[in-house]
This record gives sequence, C-alpha cells and structure tokens, in this order.
Amino acid sequence: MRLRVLYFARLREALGTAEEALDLPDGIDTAGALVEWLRRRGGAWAVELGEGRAWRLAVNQDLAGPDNPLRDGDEVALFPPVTGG
Amino acid sequence: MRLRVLYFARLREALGTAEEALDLPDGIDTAGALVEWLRRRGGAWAVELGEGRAWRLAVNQDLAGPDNPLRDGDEVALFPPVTGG
Amino acid sequence: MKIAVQTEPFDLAAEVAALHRDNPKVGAVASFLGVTRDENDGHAIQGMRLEHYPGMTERALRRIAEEAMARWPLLDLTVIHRVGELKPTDPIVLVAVAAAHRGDAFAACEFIMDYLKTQAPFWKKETTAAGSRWVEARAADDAAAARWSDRPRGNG
Amino acid sequence: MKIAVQTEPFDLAAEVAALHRDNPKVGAVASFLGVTRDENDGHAIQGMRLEHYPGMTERALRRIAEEAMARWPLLDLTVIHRVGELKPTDPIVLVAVAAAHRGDAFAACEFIMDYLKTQAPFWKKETTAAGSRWVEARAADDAAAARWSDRPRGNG
Repeated sequence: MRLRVLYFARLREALGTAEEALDLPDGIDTAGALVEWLRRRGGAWAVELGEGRAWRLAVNQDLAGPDNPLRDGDEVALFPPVTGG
Repeated sequence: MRLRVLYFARLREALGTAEEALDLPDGIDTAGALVEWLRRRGGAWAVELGEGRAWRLAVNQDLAGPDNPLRDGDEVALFPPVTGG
Repeated sequence: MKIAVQTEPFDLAAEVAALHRDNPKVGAVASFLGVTRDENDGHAIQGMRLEHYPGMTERALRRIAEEAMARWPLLDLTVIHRVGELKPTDPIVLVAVAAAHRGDAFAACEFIMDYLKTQAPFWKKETTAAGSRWVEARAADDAAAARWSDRPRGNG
Repeated sequence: MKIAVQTEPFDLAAEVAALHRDNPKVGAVASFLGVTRDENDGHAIQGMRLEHYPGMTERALRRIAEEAMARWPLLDLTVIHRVGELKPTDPIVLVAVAAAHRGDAFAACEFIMDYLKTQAPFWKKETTAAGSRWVEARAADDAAAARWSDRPRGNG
C-alpha cells in the first residue's frame, strides 16, 4: 500500500521532513499501526511519536483516531495539537 | 414637595404630556404613592397606570421600585418596559 | 471605556481598531452589531423611531459597562446606541469588548447586550403599512438578563 | 457563507457589512476578532509565524461553519484566518455570524471559535528575545470545545 504522509509544525522540524511517499508492508492497515511502524525507525521518530508526546492525526484531511483504516493512495498527516485562532 | 415628572414613549402619547412640575400633597412620599395619586386623575391616567399595564419607574435617572422614597426636587420618570438594542 | 448615544451612524472598524490598536495586551475583541430588520412579529417594517431618556440613557449604559468591567478581566469596551429615525438594514447598536482571552470578551459582550435590552431607557416605534406602533418588550429579553444573576460564565 | 485562509489583512467593517447590508432579515451580527498579543505565558512576544495545512484547513473551517449553520437558525457567516508572519496588534482571525436574533448569533460565533481552536490545523511559532518556540495547546481550549457536546445554548 502506497501512502503520502505529511508532517507539520514541531513534528516537521523535529523529524526533518515535511512529506514522504511510503510503501507500507502488509498488515499496516490502520492509522495507529502506521504510527507504530514509524516509531520503530527510532531516534526522533521514537521520541516525537512516543507515549509522552501529544500528536494528532488526519486521514484524507479529516481528523482521525488510531483505528481509522488506511487505503492505498490515502493522504495521512501527523502534527501537534493545533494552536490557531 | 415639588417634583419634576417625565413621561416617555407610549405613556407620553397616551397621557398627552411629556413633562410636568407637580406639587404633591403631604403623605405622597414614595414612588408607589405618587403613581397611585396620578391614577386618581382618572381617564387615561387610570387606564395607563392601572393594574393590567406594564410600566417602569425611575427616580433621579435610576430604575426604582414602588417603595423608593421621594424627596423635594426629585426627577421621576414613568415609561413602558424598554425596547432598545 | 466609551459610551455614546447618537443619531449619526458609527464606524464599526474604527471603533474595534480603537480598542486594540494601541494595546498589545488585547488578544480578543468580541463585538455585537444590532441591525434594524424589515419585519417583527409578522409585521412588515418600513422604518422605526428610537426614543430615549436623555441623561438616564448614558447613566444606565455606563452603569452596565462598569458592572461588566467588574465581573470580567476586560481591557476596554465601547457601547454606542443610535436614536432617531432608522430604516431596515441600518445599524442600531454596537457593543465591542476587548480582553486578553476570548471567553471573557464573549461573556461580557453578551451580558452588556442582555442588560441593555432590559435596563437602558430606549423605546422603538415601528412604522408599518397599517401605521405606527410601539414595540412591546419581549419576555425572552427578561429571561436573558436573568441568566446573569448567579455568576459569570466564560472560559479563560 | 465565506471561508478564507490568507496572508493579507482583512477588512472587518466590509466583512460585517456584507453579512447584513443586503439582507433585511438580519437583526444581529456577533463577531470575534482574534489579535496577536505581545506576551504569552509570561514571555514577551516580538512576532509569530502561523503555519497551516493547506487543503485541510479550508475543509475543517467549512465543516465547523456547516455544523454551526445546522445547530442554530443563522442567516450567514464569515470565517477568515490569516497565516504567515504576524506581529503584536495584528488581527489573526475573524468570525462573524448573522442571525435574526442575538442569542443565536452569539452562541454560534463562540462555538465556531471554540471548535476552530481545537480542530482547525493551524500552528503558531512565536519569536521571543530567547529565540522562537512552538506554542503549546491549552487545556482550556479543549474544555471550551467540550462545552458544546451536549446541546446548543443561546436564547431567542
């Protein structure tokens, strides 16, 4: 499954990337499984997406929870809690 | 006791007066007693200040209740419930 | 704090800008614009005349504004109410409240409008095709003002 | 309904006038202006940069606005949020809501701000004398948004 993943704000800076195209292995089919898979990259990925950190997730530009299923071609975004307004 | 009494809006039109200077007899020394005294004029006064009608009262430009004492030189106003905004 | 009763139109943008332009502590300006409608209680309205009680009007508005300043941590506020002849779509009243945080600005702005509607001596006389008539006070306005008797709402 | 995300300033008076000028059913316009402050959490702020998620931002704002239109009898509304570089006293966000009656306009305006603060993908990075830092989300904002889970407030 091929996904586009975007990173914003503090996460973008800490991970050193704004966007990547991912080829996910079979079995990584929910948003939560994707984050777990990214965390296994270690380093900043393990820290920033780790237990103690607050982050939010959107699938196809809607806020989503970890159970949200992923489909080929989805746009996933990871970012800190929002602070506009 | 000499008072200035002002009437506004529907009351002003129904009573046919915007303002009068009153010389009150002894014993008429509260706002409620003044209204009762005006009501005894009969006609529009009895109707407009009567039981079924909603009206409000101010003494020296503050909203006041019937127990509010009156003093020589006070400015009293009688008017319908307000409808601004 | 600015309180005004006037026949002339007011300038919303200028009034709001005056509340925050020179005060970098302001993070929120909540404002309310009341506008003349073309119908009321099912009657088509051609225009209206707003009568008031000069002297008491300014005093009542100032008292309401001071009560709001005492209840919430506000930085500044403006209340402008027009009187005289108005036609549909004409602005009638502006209440604008500046605070550091939005909850205080919103709560104070709504409080001022609710009290103004029940305590400030203005009376509307509407012109319809059938003639003119004094607008009746609404029970909903008394209920709105009564909400504030307990304690302020609003979030930090 | 107007939703915009832009770097340029907006014109408060023009936006509010557009909501009521041609619609004589409008009796109330509640509006909120969010402004850049010169301090936050005790830090002096020299300026800030607002980042957003193009595409999702407009989508999230539209969804919040539609939810407000469904909850209250509104006549029109406008949401404009700026992005990019801002300095203290610069306006950041405008929410303006038109309705026949003030209770609906106030409630919807506050609802939109509360949801925008927790659901719309904007992030502030502040510049202080010590460097720049990402602003942390406030628990008070989550609490403000949670108030609306039950049912709309607002009086007729």
